[in-house]
Amino acid sequence: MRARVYVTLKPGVHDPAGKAVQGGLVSMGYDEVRGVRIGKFFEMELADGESDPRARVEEMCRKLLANTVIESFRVELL
Amino acid sequence: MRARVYVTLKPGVHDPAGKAVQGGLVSMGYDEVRGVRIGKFFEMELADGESDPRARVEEMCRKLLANTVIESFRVELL
Amino acid sequence: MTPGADSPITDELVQQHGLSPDEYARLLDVLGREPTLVELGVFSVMWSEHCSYKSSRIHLGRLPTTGPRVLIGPGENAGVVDLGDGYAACFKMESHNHPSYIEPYQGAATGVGGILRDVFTMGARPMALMDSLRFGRLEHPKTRGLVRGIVAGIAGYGNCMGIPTVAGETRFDRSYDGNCLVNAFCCGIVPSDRIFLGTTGAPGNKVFYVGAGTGRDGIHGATMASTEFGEGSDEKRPTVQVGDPFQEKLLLEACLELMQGTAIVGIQDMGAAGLTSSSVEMAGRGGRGLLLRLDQVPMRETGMVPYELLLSESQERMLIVIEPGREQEVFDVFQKWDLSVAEIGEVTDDGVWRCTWYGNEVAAIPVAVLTDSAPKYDRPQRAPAPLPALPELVDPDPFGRLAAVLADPDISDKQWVWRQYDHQVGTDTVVRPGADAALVRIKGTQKHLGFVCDSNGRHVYLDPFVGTAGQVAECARNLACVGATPVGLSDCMNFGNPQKPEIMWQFARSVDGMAEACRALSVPVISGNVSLYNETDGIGILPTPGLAMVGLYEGPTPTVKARFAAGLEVALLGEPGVGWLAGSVYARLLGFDRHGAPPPVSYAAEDALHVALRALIAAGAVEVAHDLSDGGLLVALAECCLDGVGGMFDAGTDAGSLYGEDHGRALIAYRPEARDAVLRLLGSVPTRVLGTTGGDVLGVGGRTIAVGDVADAWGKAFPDWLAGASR
Amino acid sequence: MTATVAVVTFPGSNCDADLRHAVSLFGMKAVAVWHKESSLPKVDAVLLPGGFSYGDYLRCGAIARFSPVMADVVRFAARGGPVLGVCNGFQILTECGLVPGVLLRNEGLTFQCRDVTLRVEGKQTPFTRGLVGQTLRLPIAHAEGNWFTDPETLARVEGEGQVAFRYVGNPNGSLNDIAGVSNAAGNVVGLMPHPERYVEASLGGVDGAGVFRSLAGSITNTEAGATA
Ligand SMILES: Nc1ncnc2c1ncn2[C@@H]1O[C@H](COP(=O)(O)OP(=O)(O)O)[C@@H](O)[C@H]1O
Ligand SMILES: [Mg+2]
Repeated sequence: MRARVYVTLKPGVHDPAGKAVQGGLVSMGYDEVRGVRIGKFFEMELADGESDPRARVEEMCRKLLANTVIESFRVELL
Repeated sequence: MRARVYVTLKPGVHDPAGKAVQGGLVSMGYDEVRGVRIGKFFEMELADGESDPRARVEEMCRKLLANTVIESFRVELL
Repeated sequence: MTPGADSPITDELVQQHGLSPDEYARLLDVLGREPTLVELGVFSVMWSEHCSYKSSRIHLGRLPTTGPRVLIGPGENAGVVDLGDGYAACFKMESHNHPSYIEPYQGAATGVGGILRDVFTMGARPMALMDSLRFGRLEHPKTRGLVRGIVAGIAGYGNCMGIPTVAGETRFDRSYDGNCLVNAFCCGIVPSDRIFLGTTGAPGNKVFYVGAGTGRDGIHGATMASTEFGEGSDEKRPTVQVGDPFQEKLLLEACLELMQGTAIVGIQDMGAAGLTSSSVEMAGRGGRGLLLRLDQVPMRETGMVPYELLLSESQERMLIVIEPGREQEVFDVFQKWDLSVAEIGEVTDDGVWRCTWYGNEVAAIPVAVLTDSAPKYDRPQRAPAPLPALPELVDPDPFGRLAAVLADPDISDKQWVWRQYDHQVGTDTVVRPGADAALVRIKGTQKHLGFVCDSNGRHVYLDPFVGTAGQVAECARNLACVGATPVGLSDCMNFGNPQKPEIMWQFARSVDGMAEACRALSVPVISGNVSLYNETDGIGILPTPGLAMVGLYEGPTPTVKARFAAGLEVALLGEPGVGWLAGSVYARLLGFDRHGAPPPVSYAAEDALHVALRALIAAGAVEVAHDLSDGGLLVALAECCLDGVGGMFDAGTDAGSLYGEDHGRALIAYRPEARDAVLRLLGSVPTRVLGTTGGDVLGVGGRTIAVGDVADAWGKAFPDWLAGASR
Repeated sequence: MTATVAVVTFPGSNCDADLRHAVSLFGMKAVAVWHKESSLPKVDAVLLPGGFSYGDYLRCGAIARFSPVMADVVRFAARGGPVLGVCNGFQILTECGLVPGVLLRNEGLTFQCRDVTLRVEGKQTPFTRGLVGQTLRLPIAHAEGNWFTDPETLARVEGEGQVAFRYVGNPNGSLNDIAGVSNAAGNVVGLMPHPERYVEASLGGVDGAGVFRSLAGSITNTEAGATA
């Protein structure tokens, strides 16, 4: 089975890279870009057999994939 | 309006970070993790008024957000 | 797409594999039968320009490659020179031009990864990196993105590996618009009695594969690097290799750990043309055959076939040959470091390179056919039409042009680049980037190595022989300015299409100029690399022999600097020169960059100057030493003022005196009370006292400029240009 | 008895040898500890070096935090043992929560290798004894040294004297110019600049020496104390 995990910065956390991308887009003429936030996106291939795969993946997120001080996450199972 | 852009490595392109994360998860006891690929994820805030916002965002992807040599992208408008 | 394994060998297939009809005929002749598709792939990379040096080999033989210190010359992964007391320096420079143009970050990063492997393959722990970069015009739309990506790629790889990048160069010319150059250099330290070679030992020895798994990266990269770019070459992009410096750091530590023992017979990195060229080269050096069981190769992707496994350029991999019975030692070390390790074959006695795939033979080629029978060309040469002479330059105010010269992209401050490189990791960097040469100590000894890379395509274009000789002299001069004596040179010959007689002429003349200067200055060429076909749509780059020279300084760490302090007397050493403006930055600024002849070199005068500089520095007699090169005397003086201390100098007023780029000169500054000692050490070296340092203006020939303005002109040009747009 | 200091090597550490070299210059004995060890040897202090553990992939320090030896480092810290994380070591300490905050990408987005000026502040720690109030010049070499935290934690860190080092001239955008922080007890310190790079004059400076002298001094003073 497969899982997708989206990790995004919590509101209020600085995102220097996102700011730079926005500035870059505006200077390239895409004035409509008002804000950019950059997150991470994981595609995971999981072996079957876990009784509660969502719980397992959420645990992985809390422990490793996201730093919950600054990031939040969302899990999608496919 | 808002747009979400997902940028992922093209199939076959080596993903060292994904491999390191997979190794980390397995050594933490999540043996079910067979593979991890890491992508980027942009949340964009766009001013209204463009006649074809999707085309604009796709152009931004080709020019800046994705490195089309090794990455592909997907755009979602919200 | 990988062609099916049993496709018939058509003319089209042959052409796609970069072999000319003549070369294919030769292949049929030496092999004595039609090759399989897998074998055709193998020939295509082994006979490519990149691996076989078919256009350059006959010329490289003219370089001086021996000397009392040379332990290993060209022919191995890197050259090695003896430093005394059981230490040896192992170094090489290599190009990664084409991959970096296609994917700047990964191309440059994997260039660094490749050169590091060449050095630690020999048993050396890398201690310093350098990078020599060439880009197109600032106003070219691709230049900014290439600069950003390439610098980030070098930083990304070198910093992660923990090897300091201590020197380099970054230059610009319109001829590089469609062909940037990325030459990476690495030097490591190896015990002189524990140097490892890429060889096989006796039949029955085991072949191990270690490092990262093999994927489909860079298939046909070696062939790609040997063909001209043109319309549509962006389509070749998916062959890009992706580097993993983390894996390479583990590979480095694991290899050095295994090298502590005695299990290894031979070791060879997999660079361009991966498993094929590494195994063939080892077999060739060992004079043996080799059997590879391709199904045993660790794979990163599913469904890979022999053709792909043999041609993949996946990074961070090595081949190791050990004696039978030592297998467990290899497994133990590489498993400790979480790296792939597999026994994939053995050394044989029949001189044939064989590959099997689940028991079936898929390739069987005599090793000599792949190596010695590779084509070698003495390509036609023709001197190009003579260049126009440099006209009389009309300039009412040469001094007033200083700010513009300092802001020239070749001269201006490149901190933006080298601040992104960790240049201190390892805690041995004594002289950092920004000086004439870097100086790195060897812990626990009084030995220090000096590093410099220099090339001047402007001069080489005007006259490849004289221009290249001048570069050799300049490298040695730079080393002398940090007190070091040259011990060896590595070179990267970046040229255009060798099938054009004018390009071949440039190449041959450049080799001869290098050879003459290296003989005259006693600098052996111990390693190097050739990169041809640096052309886009028929427009070639300036001929660019990238030179990297290494020097040795023994003694207490020298204190000499490249910037003035107040109260010092400043002298110009060397023949005053004639004010040679042809080929200079100044002439280019006035629009005459392809005119005239480059400045000549006097080896005797150079040598006397270098000897004197080294003596002055070893004696601690001078506070400052700085060589004269791009921009001439006025620029050298201005650069010495960048710490905020100026001075009043008598250095002429005409353009030739101020900006001439004559060779054989350097500036020194010393405390006035040291004058007698300095003059004694200088002996017969021509010396002219120019003035005294102090104050916050630079004055020359009655004209002045605030040192703050000097610093602004020099310091702001490059970052301002980079900030000019986001990509 | 010679003070013994563990320097942990993670896969990808690259300043471990530099730290051991610096430690040995100040009369202490440095022992290399492999990250896969399940426990620390008997030592008086633990140093986590700079580098790129696990390639700094995902987030700096995120994977190294789960190395087997780290559980014992956490126990050592809980017993009051002195622990210092430099650069990547600091990032690892934040990931395992031994010191507050996180280290984001530099404001300028690029790796920066250069000298910075720092003020030593806050409570006395084993690494800043006698240094508080001084100004030091030390090198940085990082791409992710932009310290950040939420407002409550920031208020606590500032209020309790947990800011150990503050930049004079912020090189990376870090909140309140913070370059290094300690835990509440003061025995665990993380900082981005590299004191081990400036302990010999020929390499450009000696302002890092104070950190190692402080450690040597505090170990002698607490012999058989908290570090049991
Ligand atoms: N211009 C040159 N000058 C001296 N030696 C050279 C030159 N070009 C190549 N060599 C030598 O030829 C050998 C093959 O080089 P190369 O193919 O670049 O090595 P690798 O297989 O590691 O990429 C090396 O030993 C190299 O030092
Ligand atoms: Mg090699």
